[in-house]
Amino acid sequence: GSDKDSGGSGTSSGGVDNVTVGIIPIIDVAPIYLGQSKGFFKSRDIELKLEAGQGGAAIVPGVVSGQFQFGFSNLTSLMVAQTKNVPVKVVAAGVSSTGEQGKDFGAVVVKGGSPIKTAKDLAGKKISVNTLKNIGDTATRNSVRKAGGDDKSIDFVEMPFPTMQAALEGGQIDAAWVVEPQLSSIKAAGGREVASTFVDAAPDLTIAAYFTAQKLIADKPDVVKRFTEAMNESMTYADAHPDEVRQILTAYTKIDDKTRAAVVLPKWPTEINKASVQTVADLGTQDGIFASAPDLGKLLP
Amino acid sequence: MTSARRGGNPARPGLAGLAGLLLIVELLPRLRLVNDRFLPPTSRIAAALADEVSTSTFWHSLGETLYAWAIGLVVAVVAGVLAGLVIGSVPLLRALTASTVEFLRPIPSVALIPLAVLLYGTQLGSTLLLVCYAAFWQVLVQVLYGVADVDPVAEETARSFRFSAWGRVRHVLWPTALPYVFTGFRLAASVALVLTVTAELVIGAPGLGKEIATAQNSDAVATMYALIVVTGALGVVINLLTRTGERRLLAWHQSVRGEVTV
Amino acid sequence: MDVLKKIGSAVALPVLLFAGWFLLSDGSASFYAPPLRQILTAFADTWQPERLRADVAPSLLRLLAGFLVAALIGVGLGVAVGLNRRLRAVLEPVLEFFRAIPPPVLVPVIMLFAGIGDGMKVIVIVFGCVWPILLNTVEGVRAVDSVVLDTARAYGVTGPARLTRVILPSASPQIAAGLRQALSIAIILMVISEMFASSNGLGFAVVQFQRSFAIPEMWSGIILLGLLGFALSLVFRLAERWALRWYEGLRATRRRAG
Amino acid sequence: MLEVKGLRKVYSSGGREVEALRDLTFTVDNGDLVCLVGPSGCGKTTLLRCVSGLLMPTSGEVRVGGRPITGPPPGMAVVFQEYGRSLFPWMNVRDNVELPLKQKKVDRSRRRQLVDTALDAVGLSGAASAYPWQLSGGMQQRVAIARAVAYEPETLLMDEPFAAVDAQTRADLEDLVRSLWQRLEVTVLFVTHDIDEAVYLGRRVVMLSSSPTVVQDELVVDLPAERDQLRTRADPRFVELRTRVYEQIQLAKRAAAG
Amino acid sequence: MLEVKGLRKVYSSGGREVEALRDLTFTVDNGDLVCLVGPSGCGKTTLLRCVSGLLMPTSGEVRVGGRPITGPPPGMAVVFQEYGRSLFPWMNVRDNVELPLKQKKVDRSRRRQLVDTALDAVGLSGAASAYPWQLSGGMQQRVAIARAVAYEPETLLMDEPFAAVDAQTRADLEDLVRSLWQRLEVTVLFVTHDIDEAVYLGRRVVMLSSSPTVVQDELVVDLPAERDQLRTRADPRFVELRTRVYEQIQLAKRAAAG
Ligand SMILES: Nc1ncnc2c1ncn2[C@@H]1O[C@H](COP(=O)(O)OP(=O)(O)OP(=O)(O)O)[C@@H](O)[C@H]1O
Ligand SMILES: Nc1ncnc2c1ncn2[C@@H]1O[C@H](COP(=O)(O)OP(=O)(O)OP(=O)(O)O)[C@@H](O)[C@H]1O
Ligand SMILES: [Mg+2]
Ligand SMILES: [Mg+2]
Repeated sequence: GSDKDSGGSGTSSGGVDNVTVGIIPIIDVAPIYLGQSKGFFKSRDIELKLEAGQGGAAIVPGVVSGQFQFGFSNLTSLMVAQTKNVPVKVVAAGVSSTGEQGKDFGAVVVKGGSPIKTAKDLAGKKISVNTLKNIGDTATRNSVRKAGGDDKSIDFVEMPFPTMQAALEGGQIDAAWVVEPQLSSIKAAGGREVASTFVDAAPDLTIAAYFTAQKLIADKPDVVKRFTEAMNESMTYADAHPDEVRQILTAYTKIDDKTRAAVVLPKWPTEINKASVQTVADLGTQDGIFASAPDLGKLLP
Repeated sequence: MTSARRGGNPARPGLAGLAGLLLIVELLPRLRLVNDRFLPPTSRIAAALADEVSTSTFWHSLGETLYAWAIGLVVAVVAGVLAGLVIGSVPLLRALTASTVEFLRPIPSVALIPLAVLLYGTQLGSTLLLVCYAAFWQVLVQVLYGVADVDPVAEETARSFRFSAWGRVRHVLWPTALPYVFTGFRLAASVALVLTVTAELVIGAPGLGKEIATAQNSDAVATMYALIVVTGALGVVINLLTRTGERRLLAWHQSVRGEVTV
Repeated sequence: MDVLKKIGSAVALPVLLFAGWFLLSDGSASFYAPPLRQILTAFADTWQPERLRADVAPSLLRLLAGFLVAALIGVGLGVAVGLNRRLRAVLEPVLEFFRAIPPPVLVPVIMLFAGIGDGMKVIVIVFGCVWPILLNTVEGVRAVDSVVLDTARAYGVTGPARLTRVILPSASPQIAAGLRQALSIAIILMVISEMFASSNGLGFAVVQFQRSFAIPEMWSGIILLGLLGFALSLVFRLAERWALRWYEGLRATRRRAG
Repeated sequence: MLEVKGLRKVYSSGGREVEALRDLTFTVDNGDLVCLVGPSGCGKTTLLRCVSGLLMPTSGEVRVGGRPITGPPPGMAVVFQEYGRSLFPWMNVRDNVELPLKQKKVDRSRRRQLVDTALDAVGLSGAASAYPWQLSGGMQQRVAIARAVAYEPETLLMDEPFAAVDAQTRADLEDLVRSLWQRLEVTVLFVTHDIDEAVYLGRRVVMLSSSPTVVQDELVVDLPAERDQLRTRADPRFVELRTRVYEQIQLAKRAAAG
Repeated sequence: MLEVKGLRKVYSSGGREVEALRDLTFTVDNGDLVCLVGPSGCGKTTLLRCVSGLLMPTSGEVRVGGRPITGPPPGMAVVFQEYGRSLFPWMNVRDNVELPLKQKKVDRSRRRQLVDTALDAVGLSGAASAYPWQLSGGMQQRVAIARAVAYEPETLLMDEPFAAVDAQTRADLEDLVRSLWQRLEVTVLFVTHDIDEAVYLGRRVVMLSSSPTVVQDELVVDLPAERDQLRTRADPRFVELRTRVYEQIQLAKRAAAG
């Protein structure tokens, strides 16, 4: 049937709420798929529908306009939205870094033979990020600064994660800020990690979150509450069952078996580490990503 | 010069061309001219393709893509042809709309994505909006040029015999514009396909594009190429059908008859 | 007088549409569809000369480069394919194959061969906008009047002269149709190409506005794209008028009636 | 009645101004058959196009039945000088002839009969299913004539309609036009460059001067209504009249040269 | 020498087979002037196109200087029956006439002189800068003639070249062709449907039967080489010859009908 109507702000039908969630089909959202298959949502009378988009571009407008009830997005983008008074609010944590140097799911990598050894050497180099003026460049700047390098001289270029490996090997960029599964695959091809940027930024950095429109919180606080609970249960379960996470990836990605077994999985704590978010907010404000300092009180639950 | 129907099956040289392409793609990575992780050889793409076609997801996605494509194309072509004939045959309308058309046309459909999502979410509607928007202009512009190409003597003949407005459109304007309409159709058909896949890719509406996006995100290079090949193959098939229609309907036209006689 | 009338009819509809938009959107509370008043303010604030130089100039250069290369390839290949039946039979499926591939998915492949600089963007533009030129050239060349061709052959107008004096002029109205279509596609692809591996450009700016939720600015960018397209098509129209004055005259003489 | 009053036509296109007609005045009564002769380029086609309402004169006017015409009047058929281009290449011969009848809402069986008779009269029954571009020049011209004849017009305008046919066919067609004229009481305006033809065919001959064009002379052909290719042309009065026309045209030419 | 041997041409297009020429054999000596007459649709244009190497015969062959032709031989000029379509609408009159000379690598000053002379000879000096579509039918035809004349060909093929011009101009052009022929010793093959013209102009007249076409008769015009529009046409021998041609054509027609 037409989900456009039935999905309309969670209309009940027989006591069950239809909920559409806009997500990006990457490893980070494994818990919601897992939770869906485990029935964590159904048991809370939520009929979950997942819509996969290629990036944030479609998700935030979708949530604001009510096409999606919830969305998954990187917190930095949400903070940008907050500074522009986009009426969104976080309802659950999304994904966090592992907090282990060298064993995180995102990092800056270089080619095997590269003269770049440490984060300090990245100064003045060309580094790729998936989105300019976002978590990638601000976290990388932070790592370089911490290592004593000049972050102002870095030349960031934007390209999709999947093309970074080729660009790196072709010498078009000096270093790449990547996440899994590309991170594993670059390392497997001889690439070397020079900075665990999330770990450098803050311990247990919360990177992404699930969010909704403020209107939905006002209209259907109950649905939101149930969704948050289900989400939290899913993430707890995912954190505890990495093998099932690796298995569920086959359902919505095309990552091959070898990589699937090798990738570093992120952490899925249910708590948002507000301090870490504040750190990113400060870094971002310093680097000019936010026009004004984000008001986390308005954004976070 | 001599008879055109020499080589038996007319599709054969075309197949040779495609075979050449496949061979090049097989050889480039094999000869280490490009890294096979970025461009896998034909055989590996073929294997990935075989894997894909054995899944129901693939067929489902293909169906979704074709469905969105067909609807979007039909809407765009019908609207484009009608608008083109009307605007093209009424000089006043033409003068009034010219600037607006030129203003709206280069607005990239990708820039309309937020609008589309706002209106339709990630459903078919979003894809259709983008597809129709992009394909419509292709047809419209071709029809406008086609209508302008009417032979003045033919036009006068119709006027002198007092053809009704409809008669003039039906019997003079339309046949003259038809070759242009065909070009417009062929352009629109592939633009619609491109936009369908792109919309699915970017917005995440179900279909081949979404599969490509997933493959890309997953570093499944061979699968990605396999899916790209499917889109390309769709283009070839669509063109083949259009060409057949063209040969039927334009048998009288210089471009077609020139190849049969002489 | 005539000029005034022309200008009048050119601006009438746009003015009407903009007025309608202005009135309807005034007081709009939707975050993504702000009032036009706000968009226009954003337009004035955003597109200062400095910004124009930084973002619009590089975009324009890529656009022109891409368009010109596409025109050369499209017309060159189109003439060859249009004139040679066998070549057409061999190449057509391959060309149709590539035509159906969305440029965004090809960008990674193009990056492999062309890097991430302006070259890549120009190639993306070329790849997308060569098709209308190619197709129209092929059809235009195929449709050259047989008597014209016979005349050329009989008088020994062969080789390059046949091309430049007979085939191309005769097909030029249709080639112009293709070029015009390609122009707007080129603008679209300029935006798409700047979505990848870019750090400046009009497309980049629009995408950046969108990502940073600067919605009025984003709309102002879209309007600027429209204006740019309009200005370019105006230039194109003038060039076309001049180059095809014979054709315009041929058509116009008989239109004076009634 | 068809009145041409002070007709003037100046073409201006591409910076070139040509005064095709300076000042023409003459009338054609209902049911009259007037032949127009004049040197090449003197404006015969222009005049015909003004009379048919296809071209707006620069000044002066054309009246039919007392009312000035603004567009092609009903019940008029035109055979164009560019016969080849006036046939629709996308229709076969039969459809070309039949289409105006369809537009006139003639019913099917009558249509079929009219088309068959007309094609037969011009000797093309065998080519009904051929396309115009499969025909010889003369055959194409005869299709255009058949189309006008089948239409059963009240006013028939013909612009050098027999230019492309052989002598024998031409004679047959001349007789066809005369019999049509007598049978249906059509008003005929017939442009020709063949003086003999003008005198043989017409009830009146209007001679145009060369450019700038005025009516040089008019002449009533006082030959018996029943004409015959061999006898009429041998008639001394015929020879006398044709000599007179010839002289007038010579005079016109010399005036232009001098 | 130009030899036509057992020439046969069958058109087959769109399911329609027409045997335009059945079996033609005749020769034209170098420097000869041969007129071809025959009923409309009998295949004169087809024959001319085969002779010019523009059309491949179904069987039989055409030899020039002993060698079978496979394409248009050098030094040949053709005036097409579809004069209007054979002019390039994107070039003005002067350029249309000049282009073949450029192809022949005639140097600039000589070119200018040839073009001026030719345009003058056809009475179009004043229209050199006009485009073909700004000209009357007869003027267009004269441009096509001027183009052939300026080319100074060794072989001149003309397909009803005077169909659209008035009697006086026609007479002038006939004399132009004859003087050209005498001055340059061109080989001329001249298609006409005007019997008088064929006899006045030709040194030989070849008569074709109607479809299926063979050579019906041949005739040597034994009139003095110096011809004059008034005196020659009044010559009893002229009248005798034209009657003979007329009879043959009547015969051909009747054979076809019977
Ligand atoms: N479309 C046009 N633009 C400019 N000039 C034109 C146009 N049509 C005709 N003329 C000019 O007008 C004059 C008269 O042309 P018209 O065609 O009426 O002559 P005509 O008497 O029919 O000649 P012909 O017997 O050769 O057909 C010519 O000098 C011609 O060059
Ligand atoms: N392209 C073609 N396709 C099919 N049939 C054709 C084609 N061209 C000519 N014919 C046929 O061939 C025959 C001879 O045509 P052609 O043009 O040679 O005659 P013609 O002698 O030049 O006549 P005219 O004096 O009327 O110009 C005609 O019956 C015509 O229908
Ligand atoms: Mg005329
Ligand atoms: Mg002919």
